[in-house]
Amino acid sequence: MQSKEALGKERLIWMFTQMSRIREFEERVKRTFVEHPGVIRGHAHLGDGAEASIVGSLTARQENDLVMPSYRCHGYPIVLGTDARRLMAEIYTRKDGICKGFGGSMHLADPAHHFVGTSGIIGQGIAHAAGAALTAQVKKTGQVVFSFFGDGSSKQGAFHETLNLAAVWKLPVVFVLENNFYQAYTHIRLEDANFMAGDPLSQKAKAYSIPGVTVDGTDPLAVYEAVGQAAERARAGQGPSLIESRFYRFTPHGNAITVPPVPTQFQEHEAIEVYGNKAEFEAARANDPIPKFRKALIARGAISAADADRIEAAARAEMDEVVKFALASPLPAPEDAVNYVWA
Amino acid sequence: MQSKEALGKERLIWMFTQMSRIREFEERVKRTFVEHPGVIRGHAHLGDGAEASIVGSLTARQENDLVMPSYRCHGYPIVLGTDARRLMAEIYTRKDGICKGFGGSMHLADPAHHFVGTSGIIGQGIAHAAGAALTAQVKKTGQVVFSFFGDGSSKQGAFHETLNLAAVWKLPVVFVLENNFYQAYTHIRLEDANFMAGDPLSQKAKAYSIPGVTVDGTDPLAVYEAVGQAAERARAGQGPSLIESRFYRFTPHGNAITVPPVPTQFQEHEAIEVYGNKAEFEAARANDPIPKFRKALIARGAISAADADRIEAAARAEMDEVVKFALASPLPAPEDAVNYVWA
Amino acid sequence: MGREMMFGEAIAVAITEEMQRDSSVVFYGQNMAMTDRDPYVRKFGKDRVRITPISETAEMGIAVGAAMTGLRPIVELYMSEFMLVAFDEVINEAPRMRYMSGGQVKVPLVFKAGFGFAAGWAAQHSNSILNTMMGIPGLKLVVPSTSADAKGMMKSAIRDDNPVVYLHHYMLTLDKSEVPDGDYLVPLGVADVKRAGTDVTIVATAWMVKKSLAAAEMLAKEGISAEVVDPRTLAPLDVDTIVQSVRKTGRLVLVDQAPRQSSAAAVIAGEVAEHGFRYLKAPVKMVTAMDTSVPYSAPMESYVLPSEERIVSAVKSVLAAQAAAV
Amino acid sequence: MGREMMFGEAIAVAITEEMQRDSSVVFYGQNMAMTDRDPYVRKFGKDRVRITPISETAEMGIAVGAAMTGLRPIVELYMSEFMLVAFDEVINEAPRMRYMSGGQVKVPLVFKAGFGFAAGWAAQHSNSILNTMMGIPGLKLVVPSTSADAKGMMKSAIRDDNPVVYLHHYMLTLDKSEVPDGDYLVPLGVADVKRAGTDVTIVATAWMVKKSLAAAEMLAKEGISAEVVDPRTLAPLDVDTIVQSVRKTGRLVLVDQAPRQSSAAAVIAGEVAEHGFRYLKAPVKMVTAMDTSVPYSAPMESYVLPSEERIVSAVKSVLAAQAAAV
Ligand SMILES: Cc1ncc(C[n+]2csc(CCOP(=O)(O)OP(=O)(O)O)c2C)c(N)n1
Ligand SMILES: Cc1ncc(C[n+]2csc(CCOP(=O)(O)OP(=O)(O)O)c2C)c(N)n1
Ligand SMILES: [Mg+2]
Ligand SMILES: [Mg+2]
Repeated sequence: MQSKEALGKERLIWMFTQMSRIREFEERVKRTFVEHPGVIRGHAHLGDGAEASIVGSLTARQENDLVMPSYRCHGYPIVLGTDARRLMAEIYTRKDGICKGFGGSMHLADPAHHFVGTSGIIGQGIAHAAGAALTAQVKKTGQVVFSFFGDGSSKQGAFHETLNLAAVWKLPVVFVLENNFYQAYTHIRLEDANFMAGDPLSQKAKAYSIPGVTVDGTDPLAVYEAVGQAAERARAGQGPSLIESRFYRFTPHGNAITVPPVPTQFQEHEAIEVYGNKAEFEAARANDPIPKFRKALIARGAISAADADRIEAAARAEMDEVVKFALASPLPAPEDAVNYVWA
Repeated sequence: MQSKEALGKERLIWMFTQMSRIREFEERVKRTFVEHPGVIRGHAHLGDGAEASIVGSLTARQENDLVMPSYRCHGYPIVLGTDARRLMAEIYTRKDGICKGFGGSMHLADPAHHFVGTSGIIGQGIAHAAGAALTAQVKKTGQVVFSFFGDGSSKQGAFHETLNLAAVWKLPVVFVLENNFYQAYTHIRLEDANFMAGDPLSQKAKAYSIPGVTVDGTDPLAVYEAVGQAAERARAGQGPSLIESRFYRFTPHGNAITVPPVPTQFQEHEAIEVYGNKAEFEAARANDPIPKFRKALIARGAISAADADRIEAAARAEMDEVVKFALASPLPAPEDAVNYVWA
Repeated sequence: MGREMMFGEAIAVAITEEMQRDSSVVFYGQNMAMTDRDPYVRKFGKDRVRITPISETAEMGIAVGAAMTGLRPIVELYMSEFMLVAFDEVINEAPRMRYMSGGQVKVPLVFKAGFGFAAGWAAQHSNSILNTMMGIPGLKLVVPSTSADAKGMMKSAIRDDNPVVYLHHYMLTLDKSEVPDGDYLVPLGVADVKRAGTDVTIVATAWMVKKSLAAAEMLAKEGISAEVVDPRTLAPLDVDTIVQSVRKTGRLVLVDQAPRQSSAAAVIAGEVAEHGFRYLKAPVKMVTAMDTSVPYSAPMESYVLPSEERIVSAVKSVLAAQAAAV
Repeated sequence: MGREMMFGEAIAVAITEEMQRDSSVVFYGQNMAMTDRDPYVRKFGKDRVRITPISETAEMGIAVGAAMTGLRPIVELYMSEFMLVAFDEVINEAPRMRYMSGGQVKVPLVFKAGFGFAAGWAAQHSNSILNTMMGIPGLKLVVPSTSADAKGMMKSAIRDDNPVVYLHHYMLTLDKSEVPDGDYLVPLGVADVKRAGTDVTIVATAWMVKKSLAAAEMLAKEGISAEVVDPRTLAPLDVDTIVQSVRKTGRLVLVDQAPRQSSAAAVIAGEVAEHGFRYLKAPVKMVTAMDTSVPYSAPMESYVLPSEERIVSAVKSVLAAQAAAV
């Protein structure tokens, strides 16, 4: 793989573009709760704050490598080339949705773009990702599978069982533990024994004798390098690795859980809402990965400020279009519901 | 706690006595399949080979400390003071059984002797043991809980979830991972990522930032010391530890699984039966913990050869009696079955 | 005397009262008791009220071990489906320990979870898996539909010496109704006639009780008198009260949020086919979810779930049906 | 033409044939394929035939992911209860993925497990949890009772594009019966009349089919003609064949190894109460396990499980019963 220093200008611009697109998409999702109440149902989970980690990871992908995130899954398909209009239409419960209105925000899927599907149940997607890696191994496709899940999910039995078995079978999978310091409303210091002891969560890798690395998830190039090395290892038949990518999510866990017809929205971040810790939240916001990367790219001479502005403006324009498309898309017919039960 | 060097003669003799009693009991169970076919039903799992580990561990107990092993559970209650006649009667499906014929070999329980109960489902007993430790913690009883489970069981999600939560809550529990190198017919080299990499299984403790120690499970004094230190730590409110105790089981996993009326017995050990590795089996047998401890005690001057003989003879005589009692005990009445469904 | 309470509030009051009454009751789960300001923590301290990681096997398994040794744990599991990752603890551990030990131990605990959230949560979070916990010897299953039942049955569940699964329907959370004051207990295993009637028996649970009562109201306007029976406890099931109602009305409609063959309704219909057959003047009729998962989009979601209209037309169809045997 | 085969052997033959036929079929589980001498390993290699640790969540979860991406995994789970530690994968993952994706993926896999081992395995290993897997949209449940069905349905299960739970009854493992030669397939979702009769319909599954056939033999000696219907596939359930049989006989006895309200029998009785009511001349009657866990000791174990005698007397009672509606 290319070192992060060797990444070409075009690639770097691509990275910045994808980060901007994710951010703008998620902003639109959040605003929809205010501007079009009722249009999004159920529970939506946003990836703002995760952009560097998502895009850095996926920069390490090769053509045909598969991606399996958790229910917090809007960002990945945006990078993979899924039509963002159809993603938003799905979140808006529409017929043109990528899953025709059957799945919603937690259950996006676009296998044609290497995004196999997600589970809303904690930890299970980790095993599913290893399963996709089994397919790659048995069919000798050369694919690597990128598995994404949260810090909270690493306390589920599925994590443990899957990492051991993936190590035993040397499956071509990279496990990216996205440590955003919260599982729903719970701060990680209340639930993770490693964290409480001052140890990194990547130390969990020792239980499976696989490489474990902790990386700054607000730096897309650092993430690219760590995930890239793990992907190379996986592709070479040496088995899985665990990457702990640390970043902060900027929005609360999900829109508030209410009973219809009580309207739902995003509240304040748990740091403030639950723990009254404004300082933590503001420090994280000050370390926003997008302006940081923008600055780094300009410093590196990969991009001018004007170009960066244009990219951001294009992302905004695209996502305005996306919202328009999704709002205009019709609802599914009631009777559509009987489809797709059986293959 | 006393160091192993400081253990008094009486205690050492007690240890040797308990080891001998377990061995003789298990020999009787095994012989029953030959001498009284049909008297034992279902699946029985023996602890021969584990005596040093069991007794060494329980030597570290204080009055009122609780014990929660897996379905391979004959040895522990023998040490704890349960009437061995009623244990055997249970295994023999009799009314005088410790569980009145409801539980059988896999599900012995004698809460009056601090043996709370067992589960036949892999890994679940680890969580139950932590639950008993929660009771001790909330009620401030000062008790420590001794949790025993196999190497195979450490690959179950319950192990992972429980060890993390026990560490987070600093529960007073000692996790003794009994590594006998087999899970049923599967050699550990086929299923444990640590073992395959040449690492000890106690390394799994790193995933929970708790102490992890590997100890020679054929040396009861070494086990006593390792488990004792962990118990002290637990009692002091510092939380759980993981002890990997390595020993070999001398009998196959369980009696062969057959369909009635085809008779069932113990076959050859898996090392030979499955893997054709007679050398492994014989090396382990040559390292039998009971004659080894006998020799060590005699060398230490704790016991004479004649005393040791007497102890072994007494264990034999006791277990002859035990078999007689159990054989003479009546079967439960069919209608007894409707009892104990509801509390 | 009593006062109006929201369903969710009634549950909280019950837990609080029982924790006050009995210091062996502990309460824990994910995303609760996060700070010292939590009302339970303030009242009962951090030993008895705890937060857990996302570890349902450990959460429920620890409850089983704690119950065996003298605590009475309440585990907050949020959504019934989350129990599935550790379902062994629910149906193969908690209810078996007493029996296997020949009566030496008991396992008094409450697994509390919401269910049936028909509000766009889609296929994995909107299920009604009640049937999977019926008929398990040693396990009780409580499913209240009113604030009074919610309180009275939670108190009974906590005091019960057996493992109890307590499921509250999300769509009822904010519903207000009167709850008697004081130490109000509702016995487990006793069905309740939520509306008396003479022409047809409707058996329904949780949110479906509300829908059935609304349907009964619509039917009353057409002169049809429907009796609505709420089993309240699905295990043990009060077959007798249901059969007595059928004896009176001769007709039975069962309403259930689950797909037909995974519904509690089917099990109840089976019981009536044996014990109430001679009273039936028409085939029983089940109004259940369609045989699909629950889809995300609103028009599809409401299409697959039972509606008041479908209940009304089912009642009319059993009233129109011919009397039995050919 | 065919040959006599043991039930267990018939399953192995089916798996072998399908693995030969389709290289995307893989087969793995605990305590299998331990050495290179294993017959499956010898035939299909270590890539397609594997041994796993005791990690049901990973085993089944990996199968779901593998099935979504192009393999057709068969997971050997040994005992149906072991699925419970990871039951979410069975009822909330495998059957939901296709629906949630709006038909973009399919999940062709087989979860294979034994069940009902009434031979002293006691409360946690002797269960019959069939009902928990019925009526789940997207999930098939196959429970054969003869060697021919065992083979033909395993082959169909492997070829099916949906997740299929395949449960084989341990007590039948060594039973021998004729299996047709060649590429013998039994369609999923079609019940089979195992014995034709005119006086009463007995519906039973797996080991209970064997017991019911023996009971039918005893009844025949007394001049009573019993029809024994084996649903074979409990999901989707072939209600039609059962109702047609009841139409002919007018009487229904259901035999099931589970306790009554956790039995498949109750669900089937519920369906007949709706769809077959007009043909019933007497109440249906369920012969199930008693409402206890399965005890260890033999006299108690056989007391709680259905026996041929209890089937015979149930048949006699429905024959004696009065015709329906009062
Ligand atoms: C088995 C299970 N238990 C609980 C939940 C509820 N739940 C949904 S998201 C979530 C938090 C997950 O946190 P984390 O893994 O850190 O991911 P993040 O949301 O921070 O990306 C929880 C507890 C669930 N979906 N499944
Ligand atoms: C969840 C579950 N899966 C599988 C089994 C079947 N099983 C019973 S004992 C056993 C082997 C356990 O091995 P280990 O934990 O090493 O303990 P040992 O028998 O060696 O003491 C297995 C797989 C089970 N009881 N529960
Ligand atoms: Mg998180
Ligand atoms: Mg072992």
